[in-house]
Amino acid sequence: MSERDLTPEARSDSAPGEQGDPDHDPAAGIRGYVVGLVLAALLTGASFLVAAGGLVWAPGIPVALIALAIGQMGVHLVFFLHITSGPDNTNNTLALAFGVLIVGLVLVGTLWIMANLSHNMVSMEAMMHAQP
Amino acid sequence: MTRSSQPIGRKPLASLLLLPLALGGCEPGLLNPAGPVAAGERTILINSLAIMLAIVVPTILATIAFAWWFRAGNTRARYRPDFTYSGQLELLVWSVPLLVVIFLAGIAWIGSHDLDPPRPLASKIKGMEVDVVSLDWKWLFVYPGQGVASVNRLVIPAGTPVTFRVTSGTVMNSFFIPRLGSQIYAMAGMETKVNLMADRPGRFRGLSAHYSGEGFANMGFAVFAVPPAQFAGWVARAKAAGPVLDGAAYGKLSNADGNIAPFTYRAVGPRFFEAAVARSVAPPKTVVDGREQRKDVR
Amino acid sequence: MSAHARRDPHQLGRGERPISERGPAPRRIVVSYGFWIFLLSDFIMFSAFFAGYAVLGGETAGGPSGRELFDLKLVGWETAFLLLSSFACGMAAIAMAVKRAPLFQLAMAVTALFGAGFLVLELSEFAHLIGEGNGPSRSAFLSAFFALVGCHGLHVTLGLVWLTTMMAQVWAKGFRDDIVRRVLCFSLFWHALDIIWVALFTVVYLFGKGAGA
Amino acid sequence: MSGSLLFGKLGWNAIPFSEPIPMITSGVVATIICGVILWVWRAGYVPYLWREYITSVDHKKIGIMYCVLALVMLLRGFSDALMMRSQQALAYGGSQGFLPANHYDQVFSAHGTIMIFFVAMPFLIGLMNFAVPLQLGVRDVAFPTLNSVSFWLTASGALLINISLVVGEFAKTGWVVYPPLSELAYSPGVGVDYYLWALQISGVGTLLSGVNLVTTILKMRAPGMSLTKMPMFCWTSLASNLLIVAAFPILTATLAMLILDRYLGFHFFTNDAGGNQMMFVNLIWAWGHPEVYILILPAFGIFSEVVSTFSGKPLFGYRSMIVATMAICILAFMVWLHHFFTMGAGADVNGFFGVTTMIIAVPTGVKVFNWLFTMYGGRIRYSTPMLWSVGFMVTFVIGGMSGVLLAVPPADFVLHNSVFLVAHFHNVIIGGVLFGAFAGYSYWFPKAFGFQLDETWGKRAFWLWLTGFYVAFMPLYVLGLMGMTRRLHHYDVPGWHPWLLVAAFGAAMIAAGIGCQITQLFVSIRNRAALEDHSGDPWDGRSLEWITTSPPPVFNFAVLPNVEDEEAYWSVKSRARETRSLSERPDYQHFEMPRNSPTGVVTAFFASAMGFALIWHIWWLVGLGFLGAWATFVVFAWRDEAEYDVSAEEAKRLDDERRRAKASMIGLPDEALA
Ligand code: HEA
Ligand code: HEA
Ligand code: CUA
Ligand SMILES: [Cu+2]
Repeated sequence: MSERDLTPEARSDSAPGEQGDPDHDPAAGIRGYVVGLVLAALLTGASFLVAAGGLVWAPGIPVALIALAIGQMGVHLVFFLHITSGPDNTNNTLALAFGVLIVGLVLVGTLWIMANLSHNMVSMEAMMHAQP
Repeated sequence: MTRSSQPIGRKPLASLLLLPLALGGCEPGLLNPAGPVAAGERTILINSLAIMLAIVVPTILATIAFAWWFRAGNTRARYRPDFTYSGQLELLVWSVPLLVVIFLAGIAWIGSHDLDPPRPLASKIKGMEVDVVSLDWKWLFVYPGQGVASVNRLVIPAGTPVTFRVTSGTVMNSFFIPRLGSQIYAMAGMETKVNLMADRPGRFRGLSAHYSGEGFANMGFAVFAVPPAQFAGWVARAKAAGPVLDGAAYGKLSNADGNIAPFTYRAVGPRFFEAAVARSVAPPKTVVDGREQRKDVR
Repeated sequence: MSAHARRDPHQLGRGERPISERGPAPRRIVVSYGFWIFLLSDFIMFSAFFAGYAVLGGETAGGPSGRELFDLKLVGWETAFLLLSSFACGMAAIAMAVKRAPLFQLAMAVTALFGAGFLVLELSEFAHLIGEGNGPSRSAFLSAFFALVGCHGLHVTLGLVWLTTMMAQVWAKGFRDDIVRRVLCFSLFWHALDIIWVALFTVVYLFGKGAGA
Repeated sequence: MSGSLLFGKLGWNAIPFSEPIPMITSGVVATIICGVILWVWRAGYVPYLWREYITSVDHKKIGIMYCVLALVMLLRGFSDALMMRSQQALAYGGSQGFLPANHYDQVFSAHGTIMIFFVAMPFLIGLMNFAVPLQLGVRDVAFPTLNSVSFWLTASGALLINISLVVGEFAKTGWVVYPPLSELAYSPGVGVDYYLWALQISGVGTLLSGVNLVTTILKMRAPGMSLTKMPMFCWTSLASNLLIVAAFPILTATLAMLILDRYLGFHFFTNDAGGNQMMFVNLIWAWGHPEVYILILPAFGIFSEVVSTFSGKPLFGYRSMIVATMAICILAFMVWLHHFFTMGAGADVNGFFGVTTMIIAVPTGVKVFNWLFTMYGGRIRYSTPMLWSVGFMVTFVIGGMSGVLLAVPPADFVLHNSVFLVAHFHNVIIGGVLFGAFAGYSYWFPKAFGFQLDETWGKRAFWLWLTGFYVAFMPLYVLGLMGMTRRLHHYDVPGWHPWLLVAAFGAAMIAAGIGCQITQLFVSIRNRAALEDHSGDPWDGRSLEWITTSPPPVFNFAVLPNVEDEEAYWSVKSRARETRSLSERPDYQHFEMPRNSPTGVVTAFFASAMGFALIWHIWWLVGLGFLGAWATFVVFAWRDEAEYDVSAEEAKRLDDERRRAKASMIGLPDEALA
C-alpha cells in the first residue's frame, strides 16, 4: 500500500512539490511540465534579447530584466514546484512568503546600508581611482 | 542651528541614579562633557533614560508588589483564576510602551540628524582640519593646514571646531575622545568624518574604542585642548624639529613598536592623507606578510 | 485533491474539521514540508551571496569587469541545459508516480546528463578565466563572482551525487515509501536550483554584460 | 609553505608547552575526562549509554544530551569569565595582570563564542527538544534521526573549540571576528580557522534542528490542537526556530566568504583588491541580531509556562502574546544596523534603524505586562522555577532599557563598545536567557527523570545568582559611563579600579551560585527516592507534558490526546476532578516508533575529523572525512527496517500505569480506573 492511498482527509493537504493527481492522469502532469518548459524558454529568450539591447529603452533594461526574472521564477514555482494558491497549499505558500520576506529584508537592507556607507566614505581620491 | 548643551529636564530620579558617578570622580567620563557634541549626547542620554525610567520603575515596583501580595500564603489576596483577558488592559499594554517609544523615536531621529558626525559644527570661529590615521597600536595625527604631524598626542585649539578625517593603515579601530563626544570607525581604504570641539582648555583621554589586536590596550592618546595662541606656539615648535613625514617615515612608523612616546613631524608630504586612504604610501609589507610584521607588545 | 474540495476550495460550506486540527500530518507531507523549509533557508543563504556580489560587483581593482569577461552564448547553453534537466526531472517524478521503473531510470539519467553538461560548461568557463589570470584572487568583483556562481555549481554537483544515489536506491529497493519521499525532495531541490539560476544569469551575466551597473 | 603532506601545518610546536595556564587546565580536564570514561567503562555503563543515549533518536534523550553539553561547556565559559574578571581586577596602573595580552584576547573571544554557541544555544535547543513534542501531544519530532545528527554536529563543533585550547590557539579577534583583523594578513595562525570550522559544523546542526522543530510544530500536533491552542512555549519555539532557519544561512554564507578569503586568496573583506570589510560587519549582524532573539524567545516561552502554572491561572492575554511573539520574530530582521551606528552611515539610516530597534520594546513590554497580569489575582507558589521568573522580570527590564538607550544613535556614539554595552548584554542574557534556561531546567527536570530537584539548594543558587549578577554587572554600567571600553587587557585610570574589584567579587558570588547548582544536582540524585514524583504532574501543570508519566515512555503517549482548548491538560484534569472519574479508556492500537541509529555520532565523528583536518590543512583527511560522512548517510538510507512496532498491549500496559498515577493524584479509588 502506498501512502498516497491513505485516508481521504490526509489528501487534502499537499506536500510541497506535489502535483495534483499525477498517478491518475499522467498526461496532465506531462502537459504541466511542457507548458512550464515552454514558458521558461520564452522568458529566458526574452531576457537575452532584452539584454542585447535595442529592444527596450536602454535605461529601462535592468527593470525589464528584473521583471522577466521574477516572472520566470514564478513559472518555475507554479509549473515545476507546483506551489499554488489553493487551500491545500496554504502552509507551503506561507512558508515561501516568509522566506521571500526575509530575503527581501536582507537584500534591501544590505544594499541600502552599503550604498549609504560607501557614499559617505569613499574619498574623492578613491573615487578617482575607481573611475575606469 | 545650535545644539543645546543644557541638560533639559533632568529628572530627580535620574540624577539620583547617576549620583555614584558624580562621586566616582569621573574625569574621563561621558557625564562630564567638555564640548558641545558630548554635551548634546549627554543630554540625550539622560533624557532618554528619564523617559524610560518613568515606565520601567513602575513596572519593577508592580512586579515586586504583585509577586508579594498574590503569594499563595496570603489569605487576604483574592484568587481570580478567570481573570485572563481584558480588552481595555490589552489596549493599555500595547499603547503605553508605544507612546513611550514614539517619544523616544523622535529623540533618536532628530538626534541622529542633529549630531550626525560628519555634520559641521555651528561656530563663529573658522574651523580647522585634522587627519587621523590609526596604525598598529598608535595614532598619527596630520595637520594639513599647518603642515605638521604628531604621534599619540593630539593638540587642538580650544573653542575651534575641528573636522577629523579618519582612516586606518591597518585593521579597524575607532577614534574616540569620550569627553568630546561621538566616536567614529577608522577603516583602511576609507575615510570617515567626525566634527568635534573642545569648549575650554583641558587635557582629555583619547582611545581606540574598537578592539584591534594584541596591543589594543596601548592605543590611548593624550588630547590637549589649548588656547589658540598656545596652539600656534605648539605648531611653531613642531615645525622647528623632528623628522619629515613621507612614505619612508610612514612605513617606519607603521612597523614601529606600539607603545611609543609622543613625538612630532616637522613637515608632511603633499596630500599625505589622501595617499594614506588610497593606501599608496603605506609599505605593503605590513599588510601582506601578516603577523610576523605586527609588533608584539611587551 | 478530492472532487469535493475542488468544488468548494475554501471549504466554506462545511463543518468538517480544519486541516490544522486533524492531528499529525502524513509522513509524506511532513517530509516534503521539512525539505521545503530547508530550501527556503538555502535561498536565504544565496541571498547573502547575491548581496555580496551586488556590493562588490564594481570593485574590479583595475582588473577586467564582467563586460569584458562574460560570454552570453555560453550562459545561454548553460541555461538551456538546466531547463532541460529540470524538465527531465519532472518526467522522472511522473514515471515514479505511475511506478514505471525503467522510465524513471531513463528520465533520471537524462536529468543527470544535462546537469553534468551544465557543470562542464561552467567549469570550462572557470578554467578559462583562471587561465587568463582572472581568478578569484584578481579582484573583489571576481571573488564575489566565483563564490556566487561556484556556490550554485557546488549545489548542482551535490545534486548529481544525490541523484545517482537515488537511482541506485530505486534500482536496488524499488519504489519504497521512504525512497519515493526522497526522490520527491530531490526533485524539489533540482527545480529550486533553476530558480537560483534565473536570478543568477540575470543579475550576474545579463546585468554584467552591460545592462545594469 | 611550511607543512607536510601527512600532517599539514600540525607539529609539536602547536602545543603551548610554555604556557602554564592552558597546559594545567587541559591537563586537569583531560584527567577528569579520562577518569569519567574509565569509570563508565569499568562500571559497565557503555552499552547502556550507547543504547539509551548516544544512538538514541528519542527527542527527550537528545534534549537531555543538549542540556548536558551546555552544562559542561558552561563550566569552560565560566572559567574564562573568572579569568577575565581577575585580570581586569589586577591589571591596573603599571601591572599587566596575570595573563599576557595574547592569551587574554583568546579568552574573551572563546568566552563569547562558547557562551553563545555552546551554552545558550544548546541549552535552549535542548529544552525545546525535550518539551515541544510533549506539549504538542505527539510521539516524536518530525525527523528523529536528523535530530540526533544535529545534536552530534553541535557537539563536534564544541569539541573542536576545546581542542584549540591544547592544540594550536583560538581566535584573538572577539566573538564576531571582524576582518581585516581576522584575515590571514593579520591573523595568520589557526585560531580563526578553529572558530570558522567549529561554527560552520555546529551551524549546520543548528540549522537542521531548526528545520526539524519548525516542521514538527507546523505539521505534527495532537488532534484538535489548532495553532491558536498551542501552549505559549510552542509558539515562541516556532518563532525562534523560524529565526534559526532564516538567520543561520546568512552566518554560513558570511563565514564561507571569510573562509574563501583565508584559504583560497579571495578578496571579500581584505584591505586590498577592492575587498570591503564593512560588508562583513553588515552581514554578520544581519545574522547576529536575530540570533539574540533566537536565544530570548524560547526563554520568554518558558516564563509564560512557569508564571501561569505557578500563579494557578491561564496565561493572561494569550492572543496578544502570540502577536507580540511574531512581531518580535519579524522585527528581528529589521534592526541589525544598531550594532554599527558608529561606522559612518548617514543620519537617515542610523535614525531609521534606531527607531525600528526601539519598536521591539513595544511587543516585549506587552509580554512583560501580560506576565504581570497573569500574576495578578493568582495564587503564586514560590518554587524555584517561579523564583527565576520573578528574578527575570525585574532584571530583564533593566537590561532591555539599557538596550533601548543604546538604540538612540547619539547615545550609542559614546556608549558603543564600552563596558556599558557589555553590561547591557549580560543583563539581558543572564537575566533573560540563563534565568529562563534555569527556570526550564528546574521546571522540567522532574518530568525528565521522575524526581524533583532539591528546593533548598535551588533557592540558595537563585539568590546567589541574582545578587551576584547585580554586583558583577551594575559596576560595568558605571564604568561604561566613565568611558571604559571593552576588551581591555590593562588600563591606568585610577577611578575604574574599585568598580572592577566589585565586579570581580560579583563574579565570585555567581561562582558560589553555580556551586549551589552543582550541589543541588548531587543532593537531589542522592535523595531521589524521597524526591520521587509519582503523579507525573508535580507542579499542577496545565499543558500536555504533564498528562503522561515521569519520565514519559519512549513514545510519550499511548494514544494521542484529544485537544479541546488552550490548556489541553488543565481541562481534562478539571473534568476528572469534577466528575471524580478519569476519562474513558481509549481504544489502544499498535503503532510504530523509529529505531535507534548511530548515524548521528558517526557523521559527527567524520565531521570533526574533517574540521580538524581543514584547520591544519591535512588534505587527505579532509577527503576522507567528507567521504565518510556521505557514506554514513547512504548506509542509513539503505536500511530496510527503520521502525519497530509497539503493540497495543504494551501501549495499554504503560497507559494503565499512567492512569493509576493520575487516579491517585486526584484521590480516586483504584476501581475508578476501569
Ligand atoms: C550566553 C552568553 C554569556 C554568558 C552566560 C556570559 C556570562 C558571563 N560573562 Fe560574558 N560575554 C559574552 C556572553 C556571555 N557571558 C559575550 C558574547 C562576550 C563578548 C566577547 C567578546 O568581547 O568578543 C562576553 C564578554 C565578557 C567579558 C569581557 C568584557 C570586555 O570585553 O572587557 C567579561 C568580563 O568579565 C564577561 C564576564 C562574564 C561573567 C562574569 C559571566 C558570569 O556571570 C556568568 C557565568 C555563568 C555561567 C557560566 C552559567 C553557569 C550555569 C550553570 C553552572 C548552570 C548549571 C546548570 C545546570 C545544573 C543544568 N563576559
Ligand atoms: C538575549 C540577548 C539580547 C536581547 C534580548 C537584547 C535585547 C535588546 N538589545 Fe541587545 N545586545 C545583545 C544581546 C541582546 N540584546 C548582545 C549580545 C549585544 C552585543 C554584541 C557585541 O557587540 O558583542 C547587544 C548589543 C545591542 C546594541 C548595540 C550596541 C553597540 O554595539 O553599541 C543595541 C543597540 O541598539 C542593543 C539594543 C537592544 C534592544 C533595544 C533590545 C530589546 O529587545 C529590549 C526590549 C526590552 C525592554 C525594553 C524591556 C521590557 C519592556 C518594557 C517594560 C516596556 C516599556 C519600556 C520601554 C518602552 C522602554 N543591543
Ligand atoms: Cu568603512 Cu567606508
Ligand atoms: Cu542587536
